[in-house]
Amino acid sequence: ACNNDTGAAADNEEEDTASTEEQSNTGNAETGEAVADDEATEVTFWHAMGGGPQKALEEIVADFNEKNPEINVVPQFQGTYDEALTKFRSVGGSKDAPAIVQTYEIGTRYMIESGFIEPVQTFIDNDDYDTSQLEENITNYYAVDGDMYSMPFNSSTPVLIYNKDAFEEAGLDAESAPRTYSEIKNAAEKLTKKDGGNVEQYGFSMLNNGWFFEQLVYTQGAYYVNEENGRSGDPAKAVFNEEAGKNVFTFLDEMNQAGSFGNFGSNWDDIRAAFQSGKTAMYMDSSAGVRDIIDNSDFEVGVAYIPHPDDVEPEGVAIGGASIWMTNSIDTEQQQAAWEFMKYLTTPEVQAEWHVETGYFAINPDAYEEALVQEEYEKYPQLQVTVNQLEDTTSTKATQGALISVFPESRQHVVTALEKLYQGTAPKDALDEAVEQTDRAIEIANRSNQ
Amino acid sequence: MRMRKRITLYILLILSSIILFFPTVYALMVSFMNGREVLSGAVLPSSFSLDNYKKAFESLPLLSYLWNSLVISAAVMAGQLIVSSLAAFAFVFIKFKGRNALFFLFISTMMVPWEATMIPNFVTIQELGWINSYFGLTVPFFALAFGTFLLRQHFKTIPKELEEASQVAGLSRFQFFYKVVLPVSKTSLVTLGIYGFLTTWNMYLWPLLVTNDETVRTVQIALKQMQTKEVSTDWGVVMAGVIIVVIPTLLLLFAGQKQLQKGLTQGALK
Amino acid sequence: MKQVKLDGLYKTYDGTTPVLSNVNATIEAGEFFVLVGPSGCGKSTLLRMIAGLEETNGGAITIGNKRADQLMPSERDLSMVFQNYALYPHLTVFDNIVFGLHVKKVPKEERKRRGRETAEMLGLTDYLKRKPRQLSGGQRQRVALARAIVDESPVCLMDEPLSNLDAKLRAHMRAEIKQIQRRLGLTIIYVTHDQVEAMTMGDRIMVLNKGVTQQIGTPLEIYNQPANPFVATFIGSPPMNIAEGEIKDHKLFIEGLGPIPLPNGGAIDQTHVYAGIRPEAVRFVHDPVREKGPGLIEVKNVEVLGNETVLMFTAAGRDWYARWSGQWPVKPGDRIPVMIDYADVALFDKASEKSIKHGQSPDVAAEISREEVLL
Amino acid sequence: MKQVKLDGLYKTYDGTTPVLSNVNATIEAGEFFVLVGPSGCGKSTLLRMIAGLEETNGGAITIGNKRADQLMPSERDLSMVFQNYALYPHLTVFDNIVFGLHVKKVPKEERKRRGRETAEMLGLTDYLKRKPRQLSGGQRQRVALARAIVDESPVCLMDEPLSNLDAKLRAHMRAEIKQIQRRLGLTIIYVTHDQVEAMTMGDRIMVLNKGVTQQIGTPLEIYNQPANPFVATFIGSPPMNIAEGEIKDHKLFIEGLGPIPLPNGGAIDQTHVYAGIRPEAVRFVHDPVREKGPGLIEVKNVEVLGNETVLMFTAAGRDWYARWSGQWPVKPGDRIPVMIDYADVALFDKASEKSIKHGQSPDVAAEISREEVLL
Amino acid sequence: MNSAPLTKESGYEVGDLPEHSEKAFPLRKDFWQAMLYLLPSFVLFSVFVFYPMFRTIYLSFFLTDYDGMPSVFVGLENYAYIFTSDEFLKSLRATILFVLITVPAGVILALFLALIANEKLKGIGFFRTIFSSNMGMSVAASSVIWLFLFHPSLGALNQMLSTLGLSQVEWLLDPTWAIISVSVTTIWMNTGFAFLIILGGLQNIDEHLYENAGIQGAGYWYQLRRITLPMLSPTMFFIVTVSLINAFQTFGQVDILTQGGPAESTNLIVYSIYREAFVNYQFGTASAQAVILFGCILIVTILQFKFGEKKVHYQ
Ligand SMILES: Nc1ncnc2c1ncn2[C@@H]1O[C@H](COP(=O)(O)OP(=O)(O)OP(=O)(O)O)[C@@H](O)[C@H]1O
Ligand SMILES: Nc1ncnc2c1ncn2[C@@H]1O[C@H](COP(=O)(O)OP(=O)(O)OP(=O)(O)O)[C@@H](O)[C@H]1O
Ligand SMILES: [Mg+2]
Ligand SMILES: [Mg+2]
Repeated sequence: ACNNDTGAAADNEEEDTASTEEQSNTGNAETGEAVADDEATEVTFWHAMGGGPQKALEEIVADFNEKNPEINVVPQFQGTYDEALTKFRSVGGSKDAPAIVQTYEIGTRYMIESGFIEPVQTFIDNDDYDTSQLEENITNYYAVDGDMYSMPFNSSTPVLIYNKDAFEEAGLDAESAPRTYSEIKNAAEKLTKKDGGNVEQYGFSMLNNGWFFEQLVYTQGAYYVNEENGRSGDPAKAVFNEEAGKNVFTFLDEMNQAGSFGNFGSNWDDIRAAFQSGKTAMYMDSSAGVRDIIDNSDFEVGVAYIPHPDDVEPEGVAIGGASIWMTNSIDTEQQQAAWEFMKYLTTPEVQAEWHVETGYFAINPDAYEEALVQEEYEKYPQLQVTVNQLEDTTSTKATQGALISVFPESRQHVVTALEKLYQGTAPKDALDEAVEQTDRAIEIANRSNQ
Repeated sequence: MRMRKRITLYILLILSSIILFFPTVYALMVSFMNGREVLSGAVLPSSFSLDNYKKAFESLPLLSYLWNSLVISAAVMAGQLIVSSLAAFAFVFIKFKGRNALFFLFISTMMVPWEATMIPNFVTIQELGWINSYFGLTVPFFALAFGTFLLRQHFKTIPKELEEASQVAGLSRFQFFYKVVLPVSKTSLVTLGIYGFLTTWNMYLWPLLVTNDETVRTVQIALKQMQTKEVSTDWGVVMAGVIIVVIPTLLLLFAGQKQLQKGLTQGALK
Repeated sequence: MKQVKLDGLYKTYDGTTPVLSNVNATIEAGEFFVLVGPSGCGKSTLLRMIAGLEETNGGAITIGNKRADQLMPSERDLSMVFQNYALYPHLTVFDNIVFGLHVKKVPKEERKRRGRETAEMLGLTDYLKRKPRQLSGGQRQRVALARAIVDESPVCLMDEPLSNLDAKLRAHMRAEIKQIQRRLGLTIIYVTHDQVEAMTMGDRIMVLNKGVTQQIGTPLEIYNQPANPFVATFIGSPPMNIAEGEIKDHKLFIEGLGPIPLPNGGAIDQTHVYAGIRPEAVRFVHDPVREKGPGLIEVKNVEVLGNETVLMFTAAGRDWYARWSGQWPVKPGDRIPVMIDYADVALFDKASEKSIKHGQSPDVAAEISREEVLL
Repeated sequence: MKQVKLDGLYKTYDGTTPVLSNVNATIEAGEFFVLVGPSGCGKSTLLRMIAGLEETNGGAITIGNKRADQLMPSERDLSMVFQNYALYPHLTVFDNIVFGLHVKKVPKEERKRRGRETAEMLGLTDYLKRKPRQLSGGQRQRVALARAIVDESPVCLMDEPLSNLDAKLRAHMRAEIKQIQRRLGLTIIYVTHDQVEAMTMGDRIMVLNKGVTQQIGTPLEIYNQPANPFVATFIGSPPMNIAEGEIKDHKLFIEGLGPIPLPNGGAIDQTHVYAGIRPEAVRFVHDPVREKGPGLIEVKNVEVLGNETVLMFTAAGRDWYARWSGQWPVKPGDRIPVMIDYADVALFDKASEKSIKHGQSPDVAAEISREEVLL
Repeated sequence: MNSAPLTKESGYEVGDLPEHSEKAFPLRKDFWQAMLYLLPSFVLFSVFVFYPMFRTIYLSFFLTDYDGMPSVFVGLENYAYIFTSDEFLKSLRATILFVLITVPAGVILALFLALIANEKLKGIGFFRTIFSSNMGMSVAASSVIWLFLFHPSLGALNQMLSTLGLSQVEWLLDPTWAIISVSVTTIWMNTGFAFLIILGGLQNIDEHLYENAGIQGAGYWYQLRRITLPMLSPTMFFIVTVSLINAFQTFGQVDILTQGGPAESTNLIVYSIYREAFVNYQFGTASAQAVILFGCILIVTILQFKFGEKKVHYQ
């Protein structure tokens, strides 16, 4: 535990020991404290936040516990989103289930259908909680048929990041970033520097991750799956191989053919390293990573909206990240305590802290007015761009994001399609295959979960 | 040994060491770098500051994680040594019907991918109430076909004469096992011990599944906890973590090495 | 003190060739029983069967009064010196020695004492802390011996336990083993290739050949009254000279030698025989003119052994030996007059190889009476 | 045909205790050189150093005319029979035998021929397809021997190569080895504990004790003129009887025996000596009244060896032996008149242990002239 | 006479002649004694391997719902599907390729290291520790390190190549190179262990055999071929078998280095199973894949035991 929350961490440890007697074998809880702890309602919180965000999260929890002595939230790291979800699937509905579980955005449909969770809408209604104070473009994602199933927590969107120094060197205007596909292509062309066979600097790059592809589709107002992105019913077919998807693939393919597109694989850190070391001049990243990039680059970093085809009016971006869910196999008392904690998380102060510490959006826009945030923006004016992009988003079924249960699998197929594209497969073939496989996954899921 | 052979050997040894050890050294170097250096592709850090190590220790209760890892690894190691050597002994020194078939059945357990059995096993552990306890982390690994196989191969090279001499001396089978077979097989036992310890030490997914909080969690989880995806990972800290985690295992290897160095069965008979 | 009884033992390794067949012997309690025979004749196999290390393919073994062939080796209560030592490589010399005592839960103090005593006796005191691989061959063999002796099991099997020791040490060991055996009344079955060991240590000797018992008897019986040419040539070094002979006209004819006259009344039914003459019975003729039955031999090879000389010559197409005391100044090629007394000749039936007549035992009783010896 | 020269060899295993010190010897090309000494005296170590298996801690080894101590074993061009055989467990007997030929790229046909011939010679023909595990001890030893012989390397080291064979086979092997050695002109360094082997095979013998050379000489030199009491007692079986003695009044006094008169002119400077008498020189007195210098001994132990008898008695507080031809009907407790001729006595200086006077060699020349022997 | 001792020597006798010295024991008693020694393993295997394995086989005939419970019985459909699925066939091919690269290369490398580290030299303990040190690196840690080394632009490997004036390699981005890169990482991670095992095996060989061979003039390579390898055969047999099995089950490094990409070129079966089960939550197909993988390994292992162990010389 870090210096300023050592006490809290120690508390957590002991409280947990006391509450899970049946498995406890450490037996080091001190009696005095244990009595006090017995009165506090325990809320286990499974999360997937490692590194810096974990630290920020634990500080917030510690503050909450201090302010609410009757509640004791215990944050427990459970690995990556996939791992956490796997584990939750195994214990869901049992006494081993936590009170709160954090799940990535694409697990939303699965969570809703799992039967292990309690929609937060119940508490919103009971409590007359005003959801309108939250960022609409975020809540939209987690609202299904108007009901909020989970509480948004860490949210991010993709942005275009570019090397201003390189722009100037290439004779481009560093202050007005390219926006349309042809602008990007032109800029990329100019930014590409070759030294014999080896490319020293690519013009444009994109992480091989389905998320960016989805965003490029959504911003064209197009859907990922039918039934209006799965928002108006159970989707049966993927549609991302239609016009919009093809646009994206063709866009990437053309640059790749031209040699101005740099492929740096599917690893977040790889592509960032490439950018920071000048191997690529533009790339798409998560808004949550922006500040670290600025910190770690020794050139001027520009942040801009994501690209769109020349003839399409961009609708903005859909949210990424994760939300937190209330489970249904715990006491109502615990649920209530969990709800208290969720509410606490949405307060502007907390969100300001969270936003500044991690780079994730504040789900409560009021947070942006906090002095803490304002100071940060002065230091990193680029951060403002990420917020603006989200706020500028037109809320449609497209930018709400797709809602399918087999999203993780589908993303893999998209990644494979991208990789094949870069290896020379025709855009249409690559896309069609991914769609076909997604369709099959949806079909199997539907068959097996009647 | 002649000079030329000696020099050739040293050259080979040193070259191999450099190639093999480079990644580890590189990790050590990275552990001294700050984020910017790491991502700029430097090989040598600008300064050997211990900041990353401090951060690694600050951000997580590494010591308690290390302790857990130690306890669990040692327990698994002991369990495996006992269970595997008993089984291997039976396969080599007791003749019974169906011995080969049974041995193959044992071997077949190695072919079952662990990933395929993980969920049912998780459920089993859950039903045993062993979630978040040392039991859940250790007991499933006590039986090890691999270890049985390894020891069987070694036991088979033990000269028959030793068994005979022991029988004549009046040793019971079990006495022969622990008074002769085990001491004579020290090399293999040490190897297996190291293997058991390290694989347990390096386990990640299973401990993550069956533990909920830091009371019994292991260092590998801590390592993973230092990494992030959307937000930049602080590689310097991660590598510092890697180094911290690797040091105990290297020490173990070194100690085991000393044991292994004493080649044993030579000159056993005449 | 236990009797060991072997009853029609049969053994084969490959299912067809017998390694031992129909071995019968009763080794009395407290007896020192020596097993000799050519290399590969089945001596070790027999010991290993008695110890229970090889299964018997037929016959029965009784130890004490208990049928033993189905017992585990550890239940037979015996100790063994292995031909190849089989020391425990991981234990020190001392621990190797007391290993069996440990098993028998002998108290620590006694274990120490007995271990030290035995080591002392075998000259191993300086090496107690070493591991077997740091010992010389003879030292290892002594450890193996110590391990068997210290046990004081009523039955002890020893497979060539002294083969790697020098003559002096070997003589010492012979005496020690005999003494322990007498003191503790051990039943010892002892395999050796050493004639001296066989002759001096054994109460009885059993001669094996190709897994078949040739003769069982006291050392002097075996030496003086060998049952067949095999035994005759196997015991005694250099071996008894053997050749085909013919008995005609009251004379024994052996090719290459002059006829040997039979004494009066010494008629023999068979005409075709094997004649055996011990090398010491091929006597030098001091005065060839006066003495009877001289023959002339051409020396092929001479071995001067210090206190005796062995000459090799050819008779009946075979190598024959003569052995005389002292160092003789003879060279290959020399021709020497010798004589053979019919009384010294052993005769075996040519067909059955059974003994017909024993050679006169080279005892000095003929020359010197017991009374004359004692003062 | 290669000479082997050892020059001030020194060896220690633990850095302090020397196992060999200052060993010097020149083994001539084609010589049969025998190495004897008590168990653990360093014989195997010396062979292993010559072979290059142990490093030398001092001194030099020259093989042929080449300094060898820095050469690898494979460059020394020699063959070796190991005391513990060191057979390849994974190869058949035949493959074990021809392993070296394989290495030397001898053509297949020749390999086969030579392998078979050697196996034939050592009586291994029936076992060629077996693995070492399936052989008896003696058979294994013969495989080890065959492996060294078949190589025909100019220098051959043999570490007790016949210790596990029976007397008959051993005699046969002795002859075979000598014959091969002569035919191929091999230089052989041969370790043995067998007196007969040492006396009959060796051109010269080297006696080692505790790593120190005691004497080098022909077998008869060693036997007849031992350099010190150690050699005197080590060679000859039973060993030479040794006791402290005092020379006074022209007589040699040994406790427990009657005084032995010195002949005229046999004056000796020293008074305190070790006196050594070979067991065969302790002669039985046929007619105690007539013969001079009789003593009376009390027999402690009797060993009848077939063609000779060894009596043990006590003199000067030590075990003494008398060895007489034939089987004597003597029993422990008997008292027997004996005499010792001063001519047979060897004397050693008590302080330096150096030889003062050799015993008369038991050659028969005194009695029987060479002319008399030859016809 | 000839055949009987020979089969006995082959070691893996399946009920031919009784091994001598063992049959002296009453067999029935032996059986129960053996069971006693095997009991702990048995209980644990039953609970943690056999039971899950049967469950896996069972599940392979079903579609599973969100809880991973079997919901629709589909018979062999899962099998039919994966065998017609391009993806699975690709991953099967990748797995086989991966096994063919890593097993021989890894074993030979480890053998080489063990051989040079088995010499009696000053400071050899240091080298031995270095050679076995990769054992101490967890899959996650080593993969992360290699990820850096393979980095397309910054990785030490590519930097080295450019210093040498060679064109850079897209280690993890080019499908052909990716499998090689993953293999290299795997070999690196596994050599430490194989090295230790082989070194142990080498040290068990009686030194006298080398001494004798040396005297007979056998050079290094000859000794290696005729003594070391045959005497090492039990160890090599073990390490090859285990490497085969492990190679078939490689997972961690793929997860971190390539996530099965690019273009599924490194989508080894276990990774594919993992993804199918833990990300896609298709236990049915995952189980079917696991069963097929099990079958593959089983066949390879049986072949290995049948033909491989024949060449093994136990003492
Ligand atoms: N590896 C070793 N380490 C320490 N001491 C040893 C080692 N090998 C032998 N020795 C000691 O060195 C001495 C000489 O041993 P060596 O084997 O040369 O004796 P040896 O003359 O061949 O005896 P033997 O006739 O019993 O075979 C012995 O005392 C032995 O204990
Ligand atoms: N495991 C085995 N398999 C097959 N044959 C064997 C086996 N062990 C021994 N033999 C054979 O059985 C015969 C008897 O062997 P044994 O060891 O009893 O001989 P031995 O009399 O002790 O000979 P030595 O004096 O040479 O030690 C030999 O011919 C030997 O080759
Ligand atoms: Mg034998
Ligand atoms: Mg020796």
